[in-house]
Amino acid sequence: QKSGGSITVGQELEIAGFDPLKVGVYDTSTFTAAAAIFDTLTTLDDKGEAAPKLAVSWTHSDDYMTWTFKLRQGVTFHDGTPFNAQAFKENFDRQKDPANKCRCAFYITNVKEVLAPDNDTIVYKLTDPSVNLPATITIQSQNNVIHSPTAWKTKGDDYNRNPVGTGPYILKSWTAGDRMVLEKNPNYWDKGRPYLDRIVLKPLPDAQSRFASLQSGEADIIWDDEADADNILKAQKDSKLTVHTYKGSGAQVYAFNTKVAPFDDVRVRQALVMAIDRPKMSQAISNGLSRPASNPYGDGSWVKCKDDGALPFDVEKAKALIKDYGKPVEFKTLVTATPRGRMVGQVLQQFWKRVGANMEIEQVDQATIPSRAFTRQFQMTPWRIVDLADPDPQMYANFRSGSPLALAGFSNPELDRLLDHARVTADPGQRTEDYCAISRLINKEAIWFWTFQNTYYALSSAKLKGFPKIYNSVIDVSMTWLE
Amino acid sequence: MMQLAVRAEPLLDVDHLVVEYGLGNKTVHAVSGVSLQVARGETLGLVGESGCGKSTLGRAVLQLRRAKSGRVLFDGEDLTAMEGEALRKMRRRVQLIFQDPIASLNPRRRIGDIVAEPLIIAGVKDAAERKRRVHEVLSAVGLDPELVANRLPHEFSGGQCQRICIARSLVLNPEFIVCDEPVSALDVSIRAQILNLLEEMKARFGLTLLFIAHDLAVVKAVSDRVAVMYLGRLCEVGPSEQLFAKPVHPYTDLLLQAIPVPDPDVRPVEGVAVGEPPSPIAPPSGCRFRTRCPRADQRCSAEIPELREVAPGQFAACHHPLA
Amino acid sequence: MLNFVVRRLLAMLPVLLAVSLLTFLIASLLPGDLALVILGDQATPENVAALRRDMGLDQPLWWRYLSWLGHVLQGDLGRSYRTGQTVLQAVAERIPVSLQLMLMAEFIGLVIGVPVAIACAARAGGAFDRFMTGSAFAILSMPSFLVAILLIYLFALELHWLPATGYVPFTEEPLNNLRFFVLPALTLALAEWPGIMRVLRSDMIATLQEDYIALAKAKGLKPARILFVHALKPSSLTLVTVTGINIGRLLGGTLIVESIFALPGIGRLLVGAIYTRDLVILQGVVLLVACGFVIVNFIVDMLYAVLDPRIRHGHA
Amino acid sequence: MSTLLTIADVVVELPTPRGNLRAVDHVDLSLEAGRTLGIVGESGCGKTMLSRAVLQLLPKKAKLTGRVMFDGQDLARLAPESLRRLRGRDLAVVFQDPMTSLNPVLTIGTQLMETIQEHLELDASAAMARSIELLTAVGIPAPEQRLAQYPHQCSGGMRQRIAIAIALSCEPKLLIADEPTTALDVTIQAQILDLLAREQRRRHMAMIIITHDLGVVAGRADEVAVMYAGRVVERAPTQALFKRMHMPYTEALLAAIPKLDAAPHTPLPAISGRPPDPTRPLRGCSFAPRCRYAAGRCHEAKPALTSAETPGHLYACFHPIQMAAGVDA
Amino acid sequence: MATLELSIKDDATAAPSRRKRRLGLLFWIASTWLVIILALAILAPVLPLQNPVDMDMLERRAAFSTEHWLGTDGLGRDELARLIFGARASLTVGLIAPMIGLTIGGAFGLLAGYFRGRFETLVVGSMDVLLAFPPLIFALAVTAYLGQSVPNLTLILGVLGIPAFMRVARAATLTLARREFVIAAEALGASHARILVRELLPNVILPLLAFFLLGVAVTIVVEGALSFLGLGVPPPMASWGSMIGEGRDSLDVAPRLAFLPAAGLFLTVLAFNLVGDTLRALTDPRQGAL
Ligand SMILES: Nc1ncnc2c1ncn2[C@@H]1O[C@H](COP(=O)(O)OP(=O)(O)OP(=O)(O)O)[C@@H](O)[C@H]1O
Ligand SMILES: Nc1ncnc2c1ncn2[C@@H]1O[C@H](COP(=O)(O)OP(=O)(O)OP(=O)(O)O)[C@@H](O)[C@H]1O
Ligand SMILES: [Mg+2]
Ligand SMILES: [Mg+2]
Repeated sequence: QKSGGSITVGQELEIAGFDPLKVGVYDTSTFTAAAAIFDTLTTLDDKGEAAPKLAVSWTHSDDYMTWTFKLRQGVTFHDGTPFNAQAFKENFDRQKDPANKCRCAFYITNVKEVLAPDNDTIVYKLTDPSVNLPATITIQSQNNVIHSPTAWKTKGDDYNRNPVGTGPYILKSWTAGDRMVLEKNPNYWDKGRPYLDRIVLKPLPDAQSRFASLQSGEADIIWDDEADADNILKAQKDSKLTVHTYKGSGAQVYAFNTKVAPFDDVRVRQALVMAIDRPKMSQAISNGLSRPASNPYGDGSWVKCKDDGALPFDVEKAKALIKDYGKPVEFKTLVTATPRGRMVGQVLQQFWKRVGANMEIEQVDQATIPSRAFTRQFQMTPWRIVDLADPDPQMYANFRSGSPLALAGFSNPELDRLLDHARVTADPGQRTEDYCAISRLINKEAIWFWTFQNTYYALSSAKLKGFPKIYNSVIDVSMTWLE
Repeated sequence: MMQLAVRAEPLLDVDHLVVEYGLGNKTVHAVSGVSLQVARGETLGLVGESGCGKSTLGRAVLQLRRAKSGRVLFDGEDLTAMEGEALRKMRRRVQLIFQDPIASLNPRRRIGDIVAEPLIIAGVKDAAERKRRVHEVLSAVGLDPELVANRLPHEFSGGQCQRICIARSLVLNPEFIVCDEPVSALDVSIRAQILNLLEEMKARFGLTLLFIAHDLAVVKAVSDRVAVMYLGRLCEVGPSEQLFAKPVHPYTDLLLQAIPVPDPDVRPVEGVAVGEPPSPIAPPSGCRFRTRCPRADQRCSAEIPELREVAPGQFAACHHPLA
Repeated sequence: MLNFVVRRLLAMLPVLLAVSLLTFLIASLLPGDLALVILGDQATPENVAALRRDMGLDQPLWWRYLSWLGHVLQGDLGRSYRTGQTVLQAVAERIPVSLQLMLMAEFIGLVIGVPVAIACAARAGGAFDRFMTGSAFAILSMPSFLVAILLIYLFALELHWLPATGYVPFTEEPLNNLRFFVLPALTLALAEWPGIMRVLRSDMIATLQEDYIALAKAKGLKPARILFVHALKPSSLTLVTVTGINIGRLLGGTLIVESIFALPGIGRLLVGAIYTRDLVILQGVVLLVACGFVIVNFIVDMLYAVLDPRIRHGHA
Repeated sequence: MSTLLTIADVVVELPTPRGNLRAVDHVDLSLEAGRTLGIVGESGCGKTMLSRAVLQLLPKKAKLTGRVMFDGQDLARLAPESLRRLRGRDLAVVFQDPMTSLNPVLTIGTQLMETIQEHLELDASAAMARSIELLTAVGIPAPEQRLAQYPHQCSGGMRQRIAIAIALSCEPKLLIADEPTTALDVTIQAQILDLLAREQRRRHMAMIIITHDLGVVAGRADEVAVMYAGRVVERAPTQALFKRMHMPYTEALLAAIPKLDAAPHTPLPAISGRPPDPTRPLRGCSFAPRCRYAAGRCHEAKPALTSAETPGHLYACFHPIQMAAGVDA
Repeated sequence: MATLELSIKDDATAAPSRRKRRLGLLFWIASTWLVIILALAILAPVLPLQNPVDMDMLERRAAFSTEHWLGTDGLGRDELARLIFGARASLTVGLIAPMIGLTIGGAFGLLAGYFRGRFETLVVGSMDVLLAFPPLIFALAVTAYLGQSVPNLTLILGVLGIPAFMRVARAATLTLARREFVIAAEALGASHARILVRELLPNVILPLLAFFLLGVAVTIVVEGALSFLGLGVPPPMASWGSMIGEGRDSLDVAPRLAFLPAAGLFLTVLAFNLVGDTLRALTDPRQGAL
């Protein structure tokens, strides 16, 4: 570990801000900044187990409905405000307060309230049991990072772009759309850390020029994804560069709207799923980098199924199903208006054309997809199951009947039962059982399907060391150093 | 209203015509109270320096430029009061020929169409009839209809284009033609051809002409009477021979002296012409010619001279007429 | 002259008003209910209705427009719901970049286009003229997103002369700032100069036929003086118009170049605002950009007067 | 007196889409210092091309053969730089249209002073003083104010005076005035012609006046050359020419001009037809198709310039007119 | 009658013979290229080409071969077929969009230049509004609202081109409307409509057409830029612009994927303008005159 120096991080997106009341949810670029400016209660260690951060220890009730965390003492926010249970509670209440109408509140619906019985203890009261809470709150998201209450109160509207946390770096300056400069926090509670004096975050929206910036040394580490496979392969061959990958859990997925034709017929859904040759598709879109997915959990998850019920790739069977259906299969798929979205869309279109289904690509901007999805104005929409430590939050939201996120509009008592059961069960073996059964059911009904597992990429200069695993899809550079 | 020398009932009677142009916030006094009459069958020549308002007067007669005040009586009817269809009907009887023959023909239309255009506008539906008329006038102006009709204007010389323009103006059998400097843009040799042609057409079709030019010799060659214009006003009107032989207005005299004579024995008189015409935006008070007039005095700047009969049929607007 | 200026300024008001109305209409026609976008996954019909009421989205369109206009007239362009920035702050942050990019691009475009045009016009139809006309088309056929990456490959990765991406404010590091702007400005300029060259060349050719050029030659003036003093000025009216329109267009930002070179300009701000349905920013910025355009137009008119004394003295 | 300008066997050809156009066809002329030559002819007969040939200002694609000796140098073979030094200083020109021959965007002062400074190596204030002097000489009131004005602020006559001032600015040896008054009114025309004549006498320069109006040259030129279809068809001292024309074309040209002393409505003896297409030269005399004396030989061969009995009188005709001029008109 | 000897016959010699102007080799090469490209674009569906959207996912960016003459693109589609079908899309948009600008902008420019006054102020003002509005925002908003399709794209590009055509038409009309042949028509009592259609239009249309040709080039390139932003022709349809955009990602691996369509674009644009210049010179009445 060497102290000093400065790095530049090339990000994909522009950061809108940090105040959850304003921005609602953080995106991947914001995660990176948040990981440096803020701390969370817990973090994930090398093995993917929850480890202390601002919380030093924790216990839970038997029913997993109550979790108690002991907080680290002597920690202050960058503005000098002391970090304590009261501060944490204020953070939580602010998000939860219905008057604030925070989009972020959706992700904490399972938390009834947070109590602060004394200065260094907080208690989570949950509505449903959660066996893995300390791991699920490690992601540096809008809900989990802890802001200085004084700061948001005094700064008002300006707080969004002047965040104050307890993290290893302090926001020094920020030019909209350009650079965010983070300076080392000299009073960081973890003595000796961080190592770098300065981190500069820059949005570099274009993948080609982002990679060029890495090559030319303007950036030390950049965000990347499989769509940029050519550059990833190039970086692998380049001794001056390092490719960081992390095989996360979750997958890239698609939801059928089973309420509208032709997807109200299971034969059509099955046929379309069976028509997809994932290895070939991976070859086409990412030079084989993408890992085919057959269930929503992925190799990175602790849920490992012997039988996930995946439908086989079978063109003939698919054709037969379509033929059996009798009517022409024509539909539209929402696709993000990005090179990657277009490419994937065209490949799927190609597979489906081969089995006699006509898909039309409807390009929409990123912001439109959620609102189209929530209002069910789609026939087929792409979605994403992100890499979280526990499958429950996303599985429950995506598949439980009545959930606003149950995009397929499919309701099945058995599925509901399994979902309810899995979330209150503590035994990992039993939960695996449940989740595999859920996977089999979804695969059989083909209400959603999965294309590829999540793999996260960051490309850096070989001199950059100490880069951790890309847990939760967060590129966390806060503890790196330069050699 | 003073009656000018008109032998018969005038076909055209221009009465105190005033035409102005707006130029930003300034006003160009192009024609300031001009009265003249043209008798049926007569050619009235109108001369004057560039910018004195000759074209403006011509266009105002045809209502292409609406007058600010004054009247234009054509065959007893007031054109200035006419609108729309009535005016359009009247336009068949009054035609216009321009200075630049090439510019007055649409470069992208065939001669046959150009000459037939007035007939179409006048509502002659019968194509054969139109063709007959076109052939007739084209032959009349000395062009071979067969050869000409299918060509474009640029294939013709200036003189030929002017013939075509004349043909176009004749095709509706008009009674009156305003010729706005029809020969100024033409060569000496061609000029004579066109002047002769106009004379011939006049006789043949019984036309009445208002002939505008800046060349006194040209005007004299074709006009029965001549009107001399200076800066929006008339200076002198009279029968051609009389006016040229005995000019009364100092400006007419100046014009006559300034003409170069093609005879080396006549030494040009040096220093006759003085100064340049003032701007029509701010014309001089009183007599407009006074700034260049050797005879000007106090009275000329105070009082606008009226046209007075100085000799039988000859009128001049001058406080100090010659002789 | 003052009269002229005032009249021109007054004539711009309706344009601005129409732009504001158009922006407002377009913004409200965009699919994706703002309330839904803000509430996201949390949207329940009640929530949405409440938020719509709070934001005044349930009011009729004309009412919303008038109230927005009322605020604008009082100098309040509003605040982004997402970043909390006011429109003026957002624009103040971005406009220096777009302005600089635009100025440098036009400058380089003119520096390439004008001499080439003059050289071509001086020997119209000659080898150089034909070659440059052809090259102009070749460059015109290369979209800026291709040119940009080629320039990056050449100047940043191969030659290491210039940085590939990035930006520092001029006030902080003037020299570095210029280095950052060279490639993006060049990318834009390469797309600009063929147009500049074409209009100036044809106007120059026309001017060089004029009698007064023949007279200038007959006066024994040096060829350079004839081209640059006698011919260039009267030929540059169309050029000024074209440059004005280009500048107006570039004021609205050039999303592609800004994205590729990671410049924080107006283009990215605007498109970001559209994608996140940040209508306050969208409307405000479009209105300000339109003001910029109108001002540029005004300057163009003034330049006409400077270039051509006939216009200055009202002899149109 | 010495010969200042000799034009020997000059041919100017212009390539056009319709074929080679011979604008000037084997022209020989000469002019002595301080004398005035008038060149007369119809539009398109090559007057301007001939003057441009002297100035070496022909269109780029034009081809010039023959010699143009000016002050002992062959202009056609002079290096561009020496030519440039010569133009404006020894060789000046006034164009036809004062509206277009002054640069609309430069002040009158600039346009005057640049010539003076280019050739006389005067400093700005001296050049300015000389400009004012020149403007006064050509009869422009309040010259100091005029210097700061633009051409459009002056009337046509004024502009032509300024153009003349520019031409006179370096005391040229030869002034070529290409239809200097065609675009002007009669009264202004008289003024300008007077001005030119006065300045010529005063500065003792040679002058070529190009015009299509025989009236203009009659009183002001020492010698007249009549051009037709690119050729000089008659050339004589002015007096001699008007006394006795040999070439039917010259006569017809004179006759076609309306006379002030003729009665109204007298038919004019017009020349029929129009000049031949210069891209399709005729084998015989170019005027033959329009000539009333033309006979067989005229259509077969081109008549050469031959001397008449009066000294210095040359004409190109097989059937010269025998009677005295004027009788016919 | 002595003066009326002139008949056209003795002038026949002087009249220009029917044009036999040489068009030049370049003109012929250019028109041949255009004919070929247009024919290919029109006939693309019936030509023995491979399907431009069929992917051979294991044969990505294949080199030239007898099966794929120009190799395959990033998704294993036949490059030749895509180039030809791309020509179809690019030329459709590239020709129709400027036509919209030409008709609407041309009509407004003509009317504004002829009638002047309030109407002109209104038209010029509206065009300023259109120019002042950032074009990309316009494109984004319209696609978001109307959806993404070739007709909508054409509409957007067409509307964006209107101000330029309006300017050209208006400038030409302003000078023409003062010409004497227009006054002559007026003096004959021709109606406004007649003057506009018969006298002005034939003269205004030529500068408009010349500008149209430049418009074709610009439109094709702009369509590419919009494709790059996801606003161009909807995939899997190919257009030259979108192909350049896709090829850009693999510039160092397979540069031809970007440069082949760019070359096609360049040659076509150049050919259009060469032909246009020649045709303009041919139909210019002044050229033939003495
Ligand atoms: N459309 C116009 N707008 C403003 N002023 C004009 C317009 N037309 C003519 N004028 C001005 O009106 C005055 C008279 O012009 P007009 O054309 O009638 O003169 P003219 O005697 O025909 O001259 P010319 O001999 O040059 O044809 C001139 O000063 C001229 O500048
Ligand atoms: N730039 C040119 N290109 C081709 N032909 C030309 C050019 N300039 C003039 N001509 C032709 O050359 C011939 C001689 O023209 P020139 O200008 O010398 O005639 P001009 O006697 O001066 O006529 P004008 O009295 O009209 O000025 C004409 O036939 C003319 O059409
Ligand atoms: Mg006139
Ligand atoms: Mg000439």
